[in-house]
Amino acid sequence: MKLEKLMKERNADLINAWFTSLIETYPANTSAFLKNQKDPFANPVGNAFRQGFKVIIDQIVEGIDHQSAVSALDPIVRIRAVQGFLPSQAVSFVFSIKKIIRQIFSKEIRENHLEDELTTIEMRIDELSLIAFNIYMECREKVFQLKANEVRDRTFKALRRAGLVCDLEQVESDLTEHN
Amino acid sequence: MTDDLKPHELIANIQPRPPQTGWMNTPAVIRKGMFCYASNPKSVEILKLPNARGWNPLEEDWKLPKNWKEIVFEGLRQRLDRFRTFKLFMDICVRCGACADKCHFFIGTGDPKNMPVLRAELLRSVYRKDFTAAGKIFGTLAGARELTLDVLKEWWYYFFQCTECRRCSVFCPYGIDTAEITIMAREIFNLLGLNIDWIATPIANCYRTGNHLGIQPHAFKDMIDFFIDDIEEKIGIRVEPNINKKGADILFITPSGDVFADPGTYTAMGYLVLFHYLKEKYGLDVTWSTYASEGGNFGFFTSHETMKRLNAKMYAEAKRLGVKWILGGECGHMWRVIHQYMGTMNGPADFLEEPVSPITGTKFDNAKSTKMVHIAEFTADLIKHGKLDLDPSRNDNLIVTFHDSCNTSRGMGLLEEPRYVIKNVCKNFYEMPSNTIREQTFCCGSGSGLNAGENMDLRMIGGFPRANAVKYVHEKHGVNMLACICAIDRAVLPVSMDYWVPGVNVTGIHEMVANALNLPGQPKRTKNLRGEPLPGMEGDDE
Amino acid sequence: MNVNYISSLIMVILLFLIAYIGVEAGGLQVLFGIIIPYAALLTFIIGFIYKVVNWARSPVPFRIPSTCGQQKSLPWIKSAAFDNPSTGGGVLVRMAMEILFFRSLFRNTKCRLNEGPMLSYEWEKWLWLGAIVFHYSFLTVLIRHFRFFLEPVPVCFQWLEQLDGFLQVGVPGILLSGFALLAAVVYLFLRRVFIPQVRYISLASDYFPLFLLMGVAISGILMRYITKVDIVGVKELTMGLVTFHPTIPKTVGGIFYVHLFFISIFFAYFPFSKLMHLGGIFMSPTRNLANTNREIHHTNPWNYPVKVHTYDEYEDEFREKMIDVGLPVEKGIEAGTAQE
Amino acid sequence: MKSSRRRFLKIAGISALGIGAKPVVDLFAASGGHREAPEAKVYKNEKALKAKQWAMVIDTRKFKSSKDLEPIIEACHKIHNVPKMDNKRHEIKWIWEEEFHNAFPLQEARFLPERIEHLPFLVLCNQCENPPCVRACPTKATFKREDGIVLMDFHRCIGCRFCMAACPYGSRSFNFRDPRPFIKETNPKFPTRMKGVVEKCNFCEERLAIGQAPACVEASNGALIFGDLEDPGSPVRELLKTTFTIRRKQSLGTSPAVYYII
Amino acid sequence: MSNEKKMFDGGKVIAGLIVFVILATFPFWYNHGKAAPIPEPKLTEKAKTEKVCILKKELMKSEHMQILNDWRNTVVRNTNRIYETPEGKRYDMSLSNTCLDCHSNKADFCDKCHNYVAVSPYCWDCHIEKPKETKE
Repeated sequence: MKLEKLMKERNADLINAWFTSLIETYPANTSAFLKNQKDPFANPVGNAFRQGFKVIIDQIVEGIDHQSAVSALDPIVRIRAVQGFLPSQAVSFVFSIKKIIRQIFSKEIRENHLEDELTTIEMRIDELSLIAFNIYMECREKVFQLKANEVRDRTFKALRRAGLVCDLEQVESDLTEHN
Repeated sequence: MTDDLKPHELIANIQPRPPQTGWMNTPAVIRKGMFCYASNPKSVEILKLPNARGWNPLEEDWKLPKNWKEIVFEGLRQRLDRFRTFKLFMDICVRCGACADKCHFFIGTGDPKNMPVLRAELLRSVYRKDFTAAGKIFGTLAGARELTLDVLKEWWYYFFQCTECRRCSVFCPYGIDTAEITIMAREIFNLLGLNIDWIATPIANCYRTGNHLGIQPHAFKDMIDFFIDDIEEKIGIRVEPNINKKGADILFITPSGDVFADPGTYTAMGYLVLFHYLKEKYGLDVTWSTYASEGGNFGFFTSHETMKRLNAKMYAEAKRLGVKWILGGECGHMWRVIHQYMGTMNGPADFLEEPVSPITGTKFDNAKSTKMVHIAEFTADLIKHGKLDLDPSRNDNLIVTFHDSCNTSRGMGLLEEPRYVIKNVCKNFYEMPSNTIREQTFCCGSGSGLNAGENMDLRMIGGFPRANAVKYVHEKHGVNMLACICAIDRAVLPVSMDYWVPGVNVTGIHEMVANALNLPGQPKRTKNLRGEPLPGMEGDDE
Repeated sequence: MNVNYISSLIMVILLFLIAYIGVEAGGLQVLFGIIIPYAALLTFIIGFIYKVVNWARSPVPFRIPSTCGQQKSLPWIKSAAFDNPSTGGGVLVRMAMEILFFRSLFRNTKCRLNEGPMLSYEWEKWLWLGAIVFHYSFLTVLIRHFRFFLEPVPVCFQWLEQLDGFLQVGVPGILLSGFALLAAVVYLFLRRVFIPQVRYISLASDYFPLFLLMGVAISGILMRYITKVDIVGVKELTMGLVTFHPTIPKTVGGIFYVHLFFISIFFAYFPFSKLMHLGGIFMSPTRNLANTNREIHHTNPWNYPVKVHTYDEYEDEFREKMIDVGLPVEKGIEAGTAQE
Repeated sequence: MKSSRRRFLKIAGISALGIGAKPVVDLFAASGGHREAPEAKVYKNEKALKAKQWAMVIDTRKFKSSKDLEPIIEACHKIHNVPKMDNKRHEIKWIWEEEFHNAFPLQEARFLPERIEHLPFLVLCNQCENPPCVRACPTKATFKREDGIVLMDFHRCIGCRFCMAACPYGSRSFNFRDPRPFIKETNPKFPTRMKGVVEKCNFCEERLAIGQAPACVEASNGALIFGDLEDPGSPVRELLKTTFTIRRKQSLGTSPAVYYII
Repeated sequence: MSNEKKMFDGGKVIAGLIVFVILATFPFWYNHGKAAPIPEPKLTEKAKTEKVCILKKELMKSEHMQILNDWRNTVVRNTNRIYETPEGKRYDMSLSNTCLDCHSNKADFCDKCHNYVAVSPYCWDCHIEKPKETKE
């Protein structure tokens, strides 16, 4: 397929454009840091994004292998799930690759009538976005489960072992109150 | 983001790059998952701290006292007069930006106000306006701004997004320590009754019952008894610890978190096993205390005064029990307090002896004034002198890396002792990348009283740089155990690992010591302290 | 366009115009050549002392060095004598490394994960390099200028100048420090403009000294290499100042007064700005204290007694429960209740 | 003078200041403490000898022994303040004597006529038409003038000695020591050199400029013939037309401008 | 607080400040308030009779180094050796043979200002100072 071949050839451009569009969802001052700091330990966020995108682009081009798609999307979504974004914002980056593909290959698509191929590609992206949403939910559930575990550890275990915790107002009960 | 965005605002937010305004004109948006709940007025009252009241950070009205600005200014003035650090750090920052990308919260959240320099500037701008001539004359041009309610809220939001880990201070050419500025800011909050509950309630508990968790003495005893049974069940030896024993050689104080929550409990059991061994073998008499049953000190996250009030119990109890000196367990901020504050605040402790290990005869000269020794120093010394009978193969199932706690590495320099102990009790040890350990160690993301449940998002994203380095050694060397010497670490790193690097557990080093230690008269060891079969014993479960 | 650096730039241009027009059109040589320099130096010295004394009036209540290496504990563990000093000598070396070599800035390492499992380390050293070049070239330029203030000029000052002018291209000999200073200042400025994080944190008061020094360096370079100035006349003026016999030579033009005015403003501005880090670095408690608090008692001058929860209060509350589980108590139940 | 200032600006890197620099400089320059120096005019000396490529023919037939060379060398070294070093390694030479097999190693036959075998040859900088030393110099201290002389600007020499390595004739010397104490009688009209500088024969360009032939030529009693290689009527060309000459290490392609009649 | 007026680590701070003040005022006490005489270069008889140098005195004072530099380049690179002043007077462009011929009293002429402002141009490393022959 023509578009797939094109995408393979300009793989690096796609990754860069996608990466740029993702980090632009962060404040301007931060995005330069995410973009330029190459040390994976000083800039784990930017690094995780870049690593993941490589695999995802391959997936879009070659067809989706569910397992690899999950493992590539997971590190990205996992980070965005705890950065205080709305769910839509957290996974919106998957959709932005559609726009990028249309922009980068607009001429080729028009001239070679690759709309059908584009549809195939976009369907794969849709599939990825659904996977991303699954991961997002999983992460959020994990966060809540972690919260719940901590509460359980602090109360039930204490009750089990001693049952006699000094009864100042329970911090944990506030959890639901504030929601 | 707040959850009540309108659809068009939502779209605007997905559009690349929000409009840019200078930080002075960008009020903080208090985001869910990123802040801790306000203090419970009951807790504030127990310590008789000012302005106890119920309030909610998400509401417009924080129910501040009418003269809150005066309180802030007077509070600032007093602290400027009392702390050269504060005064100096307000004046000499050149905003070179060396610290900017060193903060785990900035790296994780990407929020520019989490750059240490900007975090400090939030406060400095107000200082300039009201305490410097240049700020009064030139205003914004000199970086000065008016104290408003928005500014106060911004302070509150961001100074409770600093774990006082001091990583920025290492890289600052003038040693400006954001922790010091955060401490001052939090003192000011306390004058206004703006503490968070995750700090306020533990200090109230600690003040009254001796520990953050509010464990009363009899319950504390019950828990120790529970450990005794547990240890007997797992390794077949019944240990007999002392509690509140007068005339013991050494008073042992460790964070109560280890007495309470896994996996800290295994570390606590580790201490019990070690002390049992030392008593059997060398007759060393160590006692625990219920009155001083907390090594940690959340007062440190409140104010210097509160820190002192809570810390006073250590010396008081050592004096009452008539011990020779004090041994401290594995903890981070506890050791920052002991190492850098205790002697000054509540010392000199002339009623104690200069610490000497009764077993090896080693004089702990570095602790001769404060008279409190870190258990990693103590155990490392024992191992060096061959006083412990160790079988490291019992830890062969572990591939270990070591997380330096912020406070012990950057407030003390305790780097080699724990590594020495680990390398002697287990065979597989790998370091994380060098810019994430020792004095450059990354915070767990939940220090300084920010290990609450409601700010889980913040904790996770703040802990990401640390987890990322763990992930690297996990994938490269198969590391499955993250050792640490801090109770907060033991409480929060399992959660962080669970989210970021499943498959890595967390341990204190004395849990590993106890597992490796050959006890006199022990039956064949088949399980470790966690009740898991020892390597090679997986089949022989009876 | 960033209001912070534009306003600073305008300020410096204004200062230039004031001095230039003041001298060339207003004939205010006495003001710009005598009165302002004296006033600036006085402001600098008094302001500096005031600021340092003001800092010194606040005590260092706690010993809180940032430890950047292994502590001195057990004799067989090698301690980091300078990064975590335990003696006065160690502190001295640490401070010297900090002040002379910018040790902490140099610490900026980063490691890079190449494809595959190899890790490589490199130094993120541009800021350090820029800072070192800036400070040392500034110092060299400053010391070089002593030839205008001393008569006879001691040989050591001439040596420095010879060293600085080792690149003998043409006459007048090129003095590298001036260009290095200008380059470093420009670098420090561009860094503030182009690195978004740093631009975000930069205030007008960060740009102002940079522009001012750019002005100083450019006017100095102009005078030496391009427009020329009668330096015998210049020295006549400067010597007049330092010997309290101020004179105004007729042969010295506007650019010199601009140069002098800029540097006067720089010194007068010094004590009221972040430039005071010169004095501050010596007093930074996280760097200038030995890590010996557990070893040597440190006194807090304002340490005041606090209300604590005593053991007696504690036992009074929990005595019964303690006795129930067999914990030793100070007073029996009777004694305890009798008190109440 | 203005143009050279601009060049200086370029060299000094002030242009690094950016586009804004020039108008600022002009402003300052125009309104400096005093007026700009007026444009001055410069000329060549009317008496100066001119050529397209100076060349020299050395008629070795006129030399019998070293004695014949001494006054020539003396004449050159004296006016150019060439020091006499005792230490052979520190020796400075502009023009000196060499044996045939050293001067012409590539021409050496198995057996030489006895005359040539012991004949002292006068050697000096060959003022090559294609000089390798010029290419080697990193500061352009050595350059080729429009009249073919390979000249050194001593002010610019940084003593890197690349030119010495590049010159196949050993025509260049390096001042390992301050030469001044080793000059018996200084000629105040010509500068000395300083320590750390390379030097060599300059074809007496300072004499050509005032209409005089090189000192060696003058002192040679007609054994040294000097003239323009490009001028068919010059004495040099006359000789080359009629006599067989060789040049040193011709195969290297440097094209020396000093020819030898054997 | 009772310590309001006190300086902490006063000894060290005062010592540091004394060092600071000494350094900052170094030129004032180094010169003991004595104004050094402004140098007055002496002209040789020959120079006096010439009355005017190649350019005006003020220009020569501030520009002579630049002129020498330009001369050097012109002579060495472009083989031009004659300099014509705006007044139409011609000179051989040579430090050794023109400038030093007139100004043959280095110690009383050149060095006077050079020493005063502590510049040590390297001209005399190569160009030879005239012996005191032109005293007359």
